[in-house]
Amino acid sequence: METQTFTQTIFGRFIVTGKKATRDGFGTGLHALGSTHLDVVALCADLLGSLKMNDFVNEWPERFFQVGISEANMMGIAAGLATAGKIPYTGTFANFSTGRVYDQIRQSIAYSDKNVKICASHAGLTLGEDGATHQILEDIGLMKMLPGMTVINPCDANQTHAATVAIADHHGPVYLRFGRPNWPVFIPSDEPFVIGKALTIKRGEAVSIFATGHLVWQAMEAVKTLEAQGISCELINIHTIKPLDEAAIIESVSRTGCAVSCEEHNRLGGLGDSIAQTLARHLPSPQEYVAVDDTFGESGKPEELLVKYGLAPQDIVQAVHRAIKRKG
Amino acid sequence: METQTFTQTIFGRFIVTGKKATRDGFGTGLHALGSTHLDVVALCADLLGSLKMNDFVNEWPERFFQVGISEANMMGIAAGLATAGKIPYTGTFANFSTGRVYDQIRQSIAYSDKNVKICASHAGLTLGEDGATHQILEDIGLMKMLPGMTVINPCDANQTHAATVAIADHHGPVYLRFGRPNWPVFIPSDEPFVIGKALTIKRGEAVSIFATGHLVWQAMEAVKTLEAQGISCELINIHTIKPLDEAAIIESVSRTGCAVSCEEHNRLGGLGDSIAQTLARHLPSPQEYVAVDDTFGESGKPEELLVKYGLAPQDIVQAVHRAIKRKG
Amino acid sequence: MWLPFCLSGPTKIPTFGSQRETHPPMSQIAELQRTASQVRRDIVRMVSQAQSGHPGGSLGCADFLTALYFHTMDRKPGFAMEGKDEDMFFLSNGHISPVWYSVLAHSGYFPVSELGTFRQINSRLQGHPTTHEGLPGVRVASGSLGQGMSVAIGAALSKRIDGDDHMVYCLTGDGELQEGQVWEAALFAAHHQVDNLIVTVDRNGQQIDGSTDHVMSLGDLPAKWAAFGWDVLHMNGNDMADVVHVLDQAKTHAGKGKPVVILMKTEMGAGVDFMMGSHKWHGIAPNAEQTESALAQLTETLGDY
Amino acid sequence: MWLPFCLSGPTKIPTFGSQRETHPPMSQIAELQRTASQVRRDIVRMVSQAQSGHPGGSLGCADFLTALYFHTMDRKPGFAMEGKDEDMFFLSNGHISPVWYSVLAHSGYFPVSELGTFRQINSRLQGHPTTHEGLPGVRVASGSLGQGMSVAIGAALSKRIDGDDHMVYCLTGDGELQEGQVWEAALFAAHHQVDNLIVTVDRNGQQIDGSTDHVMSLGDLPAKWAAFGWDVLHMNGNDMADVVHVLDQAKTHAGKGKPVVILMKTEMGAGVDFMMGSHKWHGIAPNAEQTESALAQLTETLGDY
Ligand SMILES: Cc1ncc(C[n+]2csc(CCOP(=O)(O)OP(=O)(O)O)c2C)c(N)n1
Ligand SMILES: Cc1ncc(C[n+]2csc(CCOP(=O)(O)OP(=O)(O)O)c2C)c(N)n1
Ligand SMILES: [Mg+2]
Ligand SMILES: [Mg+2]
Repeated sequence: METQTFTQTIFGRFIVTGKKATRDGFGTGLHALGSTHLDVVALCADLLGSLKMNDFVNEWPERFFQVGISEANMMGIAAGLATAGKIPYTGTFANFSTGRVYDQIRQSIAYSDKNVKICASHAGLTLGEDGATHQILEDIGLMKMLPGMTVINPCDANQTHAATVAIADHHGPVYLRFGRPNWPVFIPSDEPFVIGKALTIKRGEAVSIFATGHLVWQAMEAVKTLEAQGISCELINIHTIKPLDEAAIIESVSRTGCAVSCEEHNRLGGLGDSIAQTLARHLPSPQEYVAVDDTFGESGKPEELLVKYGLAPQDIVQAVHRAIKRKG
Repeated sequence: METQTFTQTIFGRFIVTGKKATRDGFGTGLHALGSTHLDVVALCADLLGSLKMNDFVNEWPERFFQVGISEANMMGIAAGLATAGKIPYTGTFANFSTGRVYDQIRQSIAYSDKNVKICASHAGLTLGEDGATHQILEDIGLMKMLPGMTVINPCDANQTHAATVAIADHHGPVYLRFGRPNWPVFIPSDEPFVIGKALTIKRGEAVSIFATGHLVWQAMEAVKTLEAQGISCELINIHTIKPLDEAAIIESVSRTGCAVSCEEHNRLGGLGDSIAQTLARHLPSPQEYVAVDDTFGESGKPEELLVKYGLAPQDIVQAVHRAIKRKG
Repeated sequence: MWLPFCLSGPTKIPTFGSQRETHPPMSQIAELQRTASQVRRDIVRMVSQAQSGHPGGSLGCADFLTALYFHTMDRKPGFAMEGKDEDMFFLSNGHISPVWYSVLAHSGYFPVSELGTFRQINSRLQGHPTTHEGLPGVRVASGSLGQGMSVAIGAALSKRIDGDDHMVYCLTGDGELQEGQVWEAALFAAHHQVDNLIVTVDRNGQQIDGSTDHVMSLGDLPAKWAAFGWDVLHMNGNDMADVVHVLDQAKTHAGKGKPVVILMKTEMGAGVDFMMGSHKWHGIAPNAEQTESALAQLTETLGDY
Repeated sequence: MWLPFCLSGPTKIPTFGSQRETHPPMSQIAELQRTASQVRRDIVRMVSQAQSGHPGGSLGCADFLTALYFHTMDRKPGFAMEGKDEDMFFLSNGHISPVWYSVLAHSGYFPVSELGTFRQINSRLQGHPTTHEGLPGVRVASGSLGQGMSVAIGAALSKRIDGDDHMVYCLTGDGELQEGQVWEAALFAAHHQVDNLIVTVDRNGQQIDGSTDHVMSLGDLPAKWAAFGWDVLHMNGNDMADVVHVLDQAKTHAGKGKPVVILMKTEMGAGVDFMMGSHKWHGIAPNAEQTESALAQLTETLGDY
């Protein structure tokens, strides 16, 4: 209740309307595409329920291909379907969507410029109890290094739905990353999703907070605390890590003078490093990282893990204090 | 001749003694280990000659395993050998040592803390004519994102030999990256290889040039030009990208005020980004990247490709000018 | 009574020939069954307590892992990562960690009480087995499917180099066989005559999205392994007498130049009536009522943790 | 005369049954042979000029690719990436790009003169085939082995959805079959009855480090494919009459619920005496003298580029 009221006041049109998993947004988005985009086909590697692909599969069984537990093969088949003009959406966990099949994506999809949408659930720590073998924290880095790949990590179910739909009309390979747990929904369902265009959640003066995925919500919670402390925060949702909205980042930091990056990812190779590169090349500024500190995750409940691995609102609050302190 | 004299004068003990491929240094290093480290075993995925592993294989055939064209399996077998106390060195091209087998390395080697040495030849553009499917420019980024992985990219045959030997006594997974073409040799053969300790090639005041792998030589050529222009350059060889010698980087940039990173790698995710992160967190400073500008490579001669993709000495010279110009 | 499991193609009745061993005494079988019953209780209680995990495959493999650790394997006291001069086991289908953890605990690798920490934060009993937290008994992480056989081969090669004539065992799922790396490993083991390796396939015919036949048929599985150069045995994995017998048998097939695979027919969820007969209990936890019902079917024999 | 190639296990003589077609007229065979001779010259000249590339496998597959493009495939004029209403071909063993480039050029996809740019900077004829530079005829990049069959399956599925009854062809190396992804694809194609797909394996018995038997034996290869549910045909890939015949035959095996594989026996380096009989010429370029000697053995039939 309190959160909602506060959010309403401070974050303009970004109002919490409930809780839903980002993967649910993928499921509804894919289902919506079924009737509007007849060339959309779907593939899954024995994880239909986890990926929430059932509605699509049930309605268009002839446009769905079950590949079993063979992710490499799935990526190749998707490339072949795309060659022949289809728009394949592949579905499996983030780990098996990226690290397991990096070379297949690299050669058969990215280098071959195939119109494949690699849709990845259970990214990051918040998949919870399955533990580190499944909690990939490197997938953003893996995919952003591929020339021509678009990398998207939406922040809630509505944004995931919108992104799922939007990428169908973008020609080229896309990596779409989402997660497992229920999570606050606060992006209006009619908010347009523009690939590569950062979404400002809130304007502010003292610091630029750049957050992606589940960490946008964590940042909103942090901003609530910080604003109560009298610190004016700018919060920008970098839903598209590649192509990066460098202009938005530079414009914001040129006003605030410091940056905090927030991501459910290894500190190395993710959004933080993309921002650090942008700033190093154009506007050197103090930057603090809120990210997993180059360790593997572990089993536990999502909220417990976010606390233990330094991705809680309180960690963002502290990072903001450090960043501001470091300003010239 | 001129180069050598100049090098002798300016770069102290770093004197060009000839040309040799870095993979040759790997071959001789592995062979040397054969008699000193009886637990060292070798594996190869149908690329013995390219990896220069023949001397080891001929002398210790019972400590060598040919796995054919099945790199994923090779990584798993190496993990099993390491479990039982062996020190496995795997050999294949850089692409098939990393992207092809990322998930296998991640789970069976890195997360399992196995003492496997992943040795990768034909990294980067300089493999030449085989073209982009083989020219991986993301392998440093791939491997550095794995917690616990040591990532090494030596600059010449002598340093590669020394690194190959040194990693046998380091417990834990290592990624050792080297290349195909003949390349100037300038590291003294008795120079100790210290994992994680940056090697200063030359002291200077106006700019800190951080280079890894083949690009160290390109940077030496650039420094020759720059010094002739009256610009005092510091050149540091970052042979170990992880763990990164952050202290050396910060100390250097704190004196020079700007950085140029040089690597045969995508601009995204490599050494440059590791340096950008270090500076962003500790000492925000102008940094210029000499790296492949987020594109795939292509077929051609190594030197032609280095020019076309912006990795020539002249590119470093220009980057240094830009960096210096951006200083406060 | 058991039947060799063979989805299509000719039914092969395994013939054991002259090396056939006599069955172990019934008392030993009964003892193993008692242990397996406790292991099944542990599985149900762990998954129920964590409200996450994979009971189906775990229950199906309870008899096999019990027999392997309490009857078949030559193990040394304590735990040494390198496994020298003892048999070694690798679990490739890491999601059935509950059954392995219970068997490991009852085998003395760590306190049985630690089973209560399964899948909780700061536990050594991770959702999928790992060496990362130092749990004794585990030699490599698994969970991402298809990797364990390769690792087991590496360990087996190491034993060969060292002149250690102990065996290496490995368990994989059947859905897991859809991963290509398994067939890379199969090719390698045959080519390099890795004959100190016994791989068991949990042939429960189920995976996450349905039956293996429905999701991605394995077709004539015995023919596949035979064509890849392996010595193929069959086992009813939920008949303790047969498990013990075929494991004994398999050892006599070792050392003959061919890797050995046991196609082990099991029932997913074996021992808990409502968990059997489908893929549904691959990876969900029972609620309180279901837990009670399940435990009512499983005798407590060694004391609950 | 040709013999089915079978390294171990029982020799299967393929029987063609009632659908056996009559052989094409000798004049057509001779015409194809003339083309293949020019293709071989092109291969030698391209690799020699670039001083890098893979002549061995290219020469071995010259007859097959010539027959495929000039006899078997139903191709439309021009080049459309999507390949609707025509047969499609995917080269999985991308290192034998020279033979494909030559056949593509002579088939009219791009000027024959462009062969002279092979492996040079700014060329569309990359060391390994790619779509990246827009070379007509190529639909996916290859070079990293083991991926092409999956891509071909995707194209075949697409044709099925679209009701397009054209065929999809794919060529792979035999060493390439050591990659697990190939067997993932094999399992999939059988399960999904992808029967508009004809895969040919270049069974030259060689790879980089030696013979496939030496490096990583493929064992009883026909048995492997059969156990994976494929319809297995055999071909002598260096006998043009047999190539044409078996390709015709293979089409009649399509549409029957099973994917079709042709195990094509070839000689690495076929057509150039000193390049035959070993793995040595897998991936090295001949020097000037060797080039001259090679070209002396290959009649110029369509004019050198
Ligand atoms: C590489 C990989 N892909 C997908 C998964 C997700 N996953 C976990 S268990 C499972 C099904 C495994 O089937 P099977 O091996 O038959 O085990 P069972 O369900 O019988 O226990 C899948 C797809 C995984 N863990 N690893
Ligand atoms: C994934 C992968 N691993 C390794 C290589 C290096 N490589 C190129 S060709 C080749 C041998 C291929 O053998 P085969 O398929 O029999 O082709 P042939 O030598 O007969 O032409 C190897 C190992 C590669 N290109 N891709
Ligand atoms: Mg199963
Ligand atoms: Mg071959």
